[in-house]
Amino acid sequence: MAVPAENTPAAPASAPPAIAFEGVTIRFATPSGEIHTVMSEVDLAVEEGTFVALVGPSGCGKSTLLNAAAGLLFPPAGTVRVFGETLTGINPHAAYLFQQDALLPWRTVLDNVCLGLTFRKVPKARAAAEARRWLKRVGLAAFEDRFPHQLSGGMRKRVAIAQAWIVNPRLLLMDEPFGALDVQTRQIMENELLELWQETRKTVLFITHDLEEAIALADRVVVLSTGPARIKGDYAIDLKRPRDVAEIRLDPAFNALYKRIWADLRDEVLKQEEGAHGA
Amino acid sequence: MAVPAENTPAAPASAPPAIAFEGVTIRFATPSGEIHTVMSEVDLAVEEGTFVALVGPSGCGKSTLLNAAAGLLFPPAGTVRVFGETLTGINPHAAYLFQQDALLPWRTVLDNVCLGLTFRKVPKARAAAEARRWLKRVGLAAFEDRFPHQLSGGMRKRVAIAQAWIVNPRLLLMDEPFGALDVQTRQIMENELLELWQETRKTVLFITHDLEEAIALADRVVVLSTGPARIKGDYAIDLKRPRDVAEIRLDPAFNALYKRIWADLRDEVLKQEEGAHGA
Amino acid sequence: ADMPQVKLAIGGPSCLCYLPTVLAHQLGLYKKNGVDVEMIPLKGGSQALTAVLGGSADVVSGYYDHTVELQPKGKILESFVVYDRFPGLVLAVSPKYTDKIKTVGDLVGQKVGVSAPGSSTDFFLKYALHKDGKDPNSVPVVGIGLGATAVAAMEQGQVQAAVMLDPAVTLMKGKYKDLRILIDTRSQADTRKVFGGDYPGGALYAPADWVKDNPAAAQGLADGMVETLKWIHSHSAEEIMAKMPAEYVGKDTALYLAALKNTIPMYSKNGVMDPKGAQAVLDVFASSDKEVANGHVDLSRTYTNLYAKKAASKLGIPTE
Amino acid sequence: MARERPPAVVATRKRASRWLVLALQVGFFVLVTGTWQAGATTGWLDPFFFSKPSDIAGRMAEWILSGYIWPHLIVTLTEAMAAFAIGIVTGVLAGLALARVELLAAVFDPYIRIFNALPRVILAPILIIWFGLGMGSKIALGVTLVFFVVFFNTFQGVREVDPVVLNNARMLQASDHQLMRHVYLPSAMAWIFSSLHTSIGFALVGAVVGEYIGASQGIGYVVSQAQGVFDTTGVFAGLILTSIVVLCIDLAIEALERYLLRWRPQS
Amino acid sequence: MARERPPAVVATRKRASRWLVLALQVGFFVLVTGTWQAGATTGWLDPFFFSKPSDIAGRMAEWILSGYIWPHLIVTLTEAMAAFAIGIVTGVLAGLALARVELLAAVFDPYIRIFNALPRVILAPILIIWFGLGMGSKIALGVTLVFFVVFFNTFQGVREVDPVVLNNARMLQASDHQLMRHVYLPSAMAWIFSSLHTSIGFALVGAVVGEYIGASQGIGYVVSQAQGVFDTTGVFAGLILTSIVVLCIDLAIEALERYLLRWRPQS
Ligand SMILES: Nc1ncnc2c1ncn2[C@@H]1O[C@H](COP(=O)(O)OP(=O)(O)OP(=O)(O)O)[C@@H](O)[C@H]1O
Ligand SMILES: Nc1ncnc2c1ncn2[C@@H]1O[C@H](COP(=O)(O)OP(=O)(O)OP(=O)(O)O)[C@@H](O)[C@H]1O
Ligand SMILES: [Mg+2]
Ligand SMILES: [Mg+2]
Repeated sequence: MAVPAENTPAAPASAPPAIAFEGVTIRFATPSGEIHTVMSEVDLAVEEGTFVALVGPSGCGKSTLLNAAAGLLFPPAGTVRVFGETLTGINPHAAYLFQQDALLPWRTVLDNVCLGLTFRKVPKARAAAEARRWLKRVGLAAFEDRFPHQLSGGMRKRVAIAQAWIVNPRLLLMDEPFGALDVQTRQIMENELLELWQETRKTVLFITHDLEEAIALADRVVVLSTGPARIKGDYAIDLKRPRDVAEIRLDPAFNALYKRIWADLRDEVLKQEEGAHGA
Repeated sequence: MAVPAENTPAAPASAPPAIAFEGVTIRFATPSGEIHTVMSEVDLAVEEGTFVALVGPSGCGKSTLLNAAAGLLFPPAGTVRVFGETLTGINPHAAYLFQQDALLPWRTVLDNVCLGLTFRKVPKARAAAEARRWLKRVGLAAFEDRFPHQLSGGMRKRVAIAQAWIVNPRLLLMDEPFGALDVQTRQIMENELLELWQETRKTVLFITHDLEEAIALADRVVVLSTGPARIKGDYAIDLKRPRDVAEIRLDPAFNALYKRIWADLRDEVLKQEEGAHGA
Repeated sequence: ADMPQVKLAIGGPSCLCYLPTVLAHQLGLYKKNGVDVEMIPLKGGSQALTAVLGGSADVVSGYYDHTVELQPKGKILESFVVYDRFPGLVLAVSPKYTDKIKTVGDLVGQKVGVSAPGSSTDFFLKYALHKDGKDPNSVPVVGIGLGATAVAAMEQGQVQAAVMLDPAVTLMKGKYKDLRILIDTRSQADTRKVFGGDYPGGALYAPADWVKDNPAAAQGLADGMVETLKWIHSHSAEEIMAKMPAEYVGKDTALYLAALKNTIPMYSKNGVMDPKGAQAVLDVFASSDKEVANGHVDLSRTYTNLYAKKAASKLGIPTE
Repeated sequence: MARERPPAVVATRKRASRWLVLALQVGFFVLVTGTWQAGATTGWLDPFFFSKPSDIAGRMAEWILSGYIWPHLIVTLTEAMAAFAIGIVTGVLAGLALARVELLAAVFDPYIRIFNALPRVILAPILIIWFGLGMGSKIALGVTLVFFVVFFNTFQGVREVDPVVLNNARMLQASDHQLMRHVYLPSAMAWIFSSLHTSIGFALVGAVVGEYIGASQGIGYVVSQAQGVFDTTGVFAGLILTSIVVLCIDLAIEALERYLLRWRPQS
Repeated sequence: MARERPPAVVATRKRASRWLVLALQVGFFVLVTGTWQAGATTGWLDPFFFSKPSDIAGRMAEWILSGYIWPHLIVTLTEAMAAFAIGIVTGVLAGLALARVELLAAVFDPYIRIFNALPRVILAPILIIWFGLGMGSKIALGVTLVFFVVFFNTFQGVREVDPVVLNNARMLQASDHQLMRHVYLPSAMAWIFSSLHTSIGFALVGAVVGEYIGASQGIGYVVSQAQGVFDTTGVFAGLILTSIVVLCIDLAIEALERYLLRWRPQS
């Protein structure tokens, strides 16, 4: 890769976790003036080099947690530590793939993918070459001169993936990256992600609605409970590596894990549904 | 339901199709000035009261097809007919659930759900009562006074679903409605949709990336081929009705259908990937 | 009760040259003579004139020369009482150029300030040059206004000389004792030297039709004005100042008083137009305005002494 | 550091304390007026042209206490507010209409630009002919200034509407009128408010300049009188007084803006 | 109906044909000038105040052919363009700075509003005292008008940036300066251009009014001279000529706008 890699090989166990939430509480003011506590005293530590998937019912606070990890939200109580240091601004080690469209509408696909390199002052030609390589990987080589509004939803998402991955960060935050992709493209992207992670031992924090995806990719699946969010379950996924996402699903261990986590998750969702319907 | 239902019971076979594409061609100008033909001479007829799922690789033109059905795009060649009449403006029989966020950011959740009724001059109190009923159905009763930016991605999607369904249209156009929802919420919404459709025999045109979902819900799955889009396959789903989306997947016929369609779709996706990578 | 109502538009009411108009109102002399006057202050003489021609006001209190200027344009305006017998225009040299410019002739090729191009000050300058045997177009003019801008332009030497009016002249004179004044038409001597007779400045005038249709109002205005002129010439400057509204006097009363003292001789004694003065106005325009030169201006239609003479005779003032 | 934080704050922007802001505002004020006062006292600034802050303050106090200024201020404000209201309504309506009806926009576009470039202050005499010497002409002058600022922003604001949101409303069968009310207008609201901050100033400029050219009352008249007698203190006192009043109106506009735009994420 | 349609058009808005637009524009022009001419000829409009279109056209032709107007026009345009350029640069910079640095905004906010409400035309004499009778004072007057229009729009435009896009750039490690250049500025571009359409007019108003109050050349001088001798034809000829020139500049601005904003979906 042309970009200098920031990452180091898997840290010794004594090293501080890549990211650690300590008693993180997050509240929002609702329009009626009440305080809505989205998450209350959440503790979670992610060791460097691990791949953690976050699952939980819609609206439970997954994106909020990722925002706190990115340094975009400043929790009113509790601390977020990144590689041992308390986060006070933007997390400098992380790349963030947002749930919403976040491409710069005034830049072409190529320029959007280059963006992180441009900000790091990589020479233009080298950045463009690197970006083209990435566009090929996400299957959009033919679209480099388009503006975001000229792409389909799935294509925009793939551009965003290339934009986040090209900077080769130590910590990858991904919020439902593959939800808008068709099954096949999704498998290709999942395998790309695994390869990337395996090569460079990044730390990955990954939100998905697809429990199968979570198990297929992650070392650890964390189940969030609903309002206020707490860690409901934390499952180690001890499936063999390297994996192929299509094959791993056929593994019997996979199914056992799925059932265990699913039971847990289902409770949570049902609880939330009841709460909402009851309100 | 408080809203007068526009729908009629399943039309006789001689009735015109609910929606018919006849030789529809759609092109866009690319930034380099070339003409990009997204879809070329597509013919597709959807009989009234049927539930049709559209699947196809990312960027193949599914949303574009739905836009044409909605009357938001005016194809330079070919015609779109709705209940026999050529479409020249906005489709007056359709409700459209957009792929992107499309809520009015300046209206609260409740007001957003009311919107279609407000436009139809339904009295305020009745509209609000109806909207509250729908909010309960999508599990957001507690959030009626929030503004869209105060919701999570999945919650916004559910508001949009309520917004589209409340107007009780003859024709439902839905672009990946459940992609952003967690598995459990998604199943609830899928069952709601089936119930709604069964009750009132709406015509549904439904885009999804999830082939299982397509088969579980639809009467007919249409596979679109990639660039320029054509109809690659058209499968009748003759599974029993009424269905429960969780149970139907256990049906052996389901699996057979899945394999057939998947083989077809996979070819398409692989072809596109090659094309893109080769370009 | 059915006193005629008159809307009187004044251009630049703080100019001392218009003082009698305001004073008459302050002394209640219009009302006493049977007209109910509403005073409408405007920024300049031409705006006042425009207001009257547009029908927003009835009578202008402004410089007589506009009546001559507008006749070729088809606007027949008639002056019926004149309260300034000299124009009060002063051609002064910038303090920075006192040594360089000693006569009108020295102005050739220098920049000279006027209140606005095309205004009375501009015509005055051109006429003075013409009289001096110089080409009026050999002196580029700069619009510098009448107020603080004019003072600043002179002090900063942005113009070499300027045509000014009071109170600016008195103010300059107070700041610069050796201010060189080339022509001072606040005095009879200079006015006669330049124009060969009296030269009418401020007057009350109105469209000829209005005068014809409202003889009572015109007479009342003339009566009030002539009575005011008599009052002015029989009172001290301090007494006059005491009668003026505070906002016209401003905070610097010493300056006002000094300027007023310089100006009092300029006010007419009887309100009557000197025909030689009217001719002089025509000559001034003819020297630089083609339209007036070729326009066969009928001076007799630009003024009438009927009302002023009647007013003067009522008060026993001689009209020569 | 973690003692008293508001419910949820974005990390990098810390809200400056009210007291610090106030202190800096006062400091800036003291700096400017102090320099001015010192300059005028030492003769570096000629008080004849620039007056002195102390004199200006004294004059303002005198005017206010004696009651002299109130009727003038009321006249000017009446004119300015009338011009502001008329300018907003016409500007918003024209902006909405032209942004929606392409033909109208194409046809009138060059004419609107031409009018916008006309120095309206010079046309004041013509406005006086049309609207008389009373409030009418001042209001008209103000309207010609306010209109264009509001118009251009409304026009652009309408065009900036998110096409997906717009299409959503259209699919929900909004009539043209409903689109206008529920989509275009709220979407353009931020644009319109931005133009209001500029144009409240212009409304006042119109009124004051109109009075300055010809009137028997109003702040413009007061200023014009003061200028005529070389009373710089009076000129500044009149202008500053008006500005302070406008500041109050502008703050009210902002409160309204904050209420109407409460739906947006706070940044 | 389906004969010759452009690549992909949104259904409800049909693009009006160029010829129709041109025909309507000319029609409107003929209607207005025709009425004017007829009114002035029949005496319904007093030609003393309103002149006649034919006379105005004649005067403009005369000025252009004799070359009389060129030096004046060039002076005025130089002043206007200088004021425009300075006003844009300062307005955009101030807008960016204040929108980004909350403390700065909080502190200067009231002062900016106060200045915006100052009737600058009345301050023209003071500007003339400061900057002299030459181009400086006209440019300064123009800048005081342009600045606020650009400033308020830039300020608001920066605040309107999509928070998700902004956060994305921040996560990609954009420095403050890079955020400005790659995110805030392009995002505010539509806002800035909208303000340019308004403010090009004001730049010219500043120059012309400044010349009108005190100058020895420029269109304002010409107009002032014409007004001094009650030559309405000259006044209109001067104003209209200037407006036409501004129209040309504005069209150039629009071309630039279309290029810089080519990334947006055509509506
Ligand atoms: N600005 C805000 N103001 C008020 N409440 C907010 C705000 N942002 C988020 N919330 C609330 O926080 C909760 C969690 O939101 P979050 O986006 O983290 O959910 P999520 O787990 O990512 O859901 P999804 O899977 O639907 O994306 C939601 O209930 C939402 O309403
Ligand atoms: N305005 C536009 N200009 C140019 N090309 C466009 C435009 N809109 C869409 N396209 C192209 O049309 C094609 C189909 O887009 P469409 O949004 O219909 O895809 P899709 O099937 O919905 O994909 P996805 O599943 O990713 O949403 C894409 O290749 C896209 O680049
Ligand atoms: Mg989320
Ligand atoms: Mg799509």
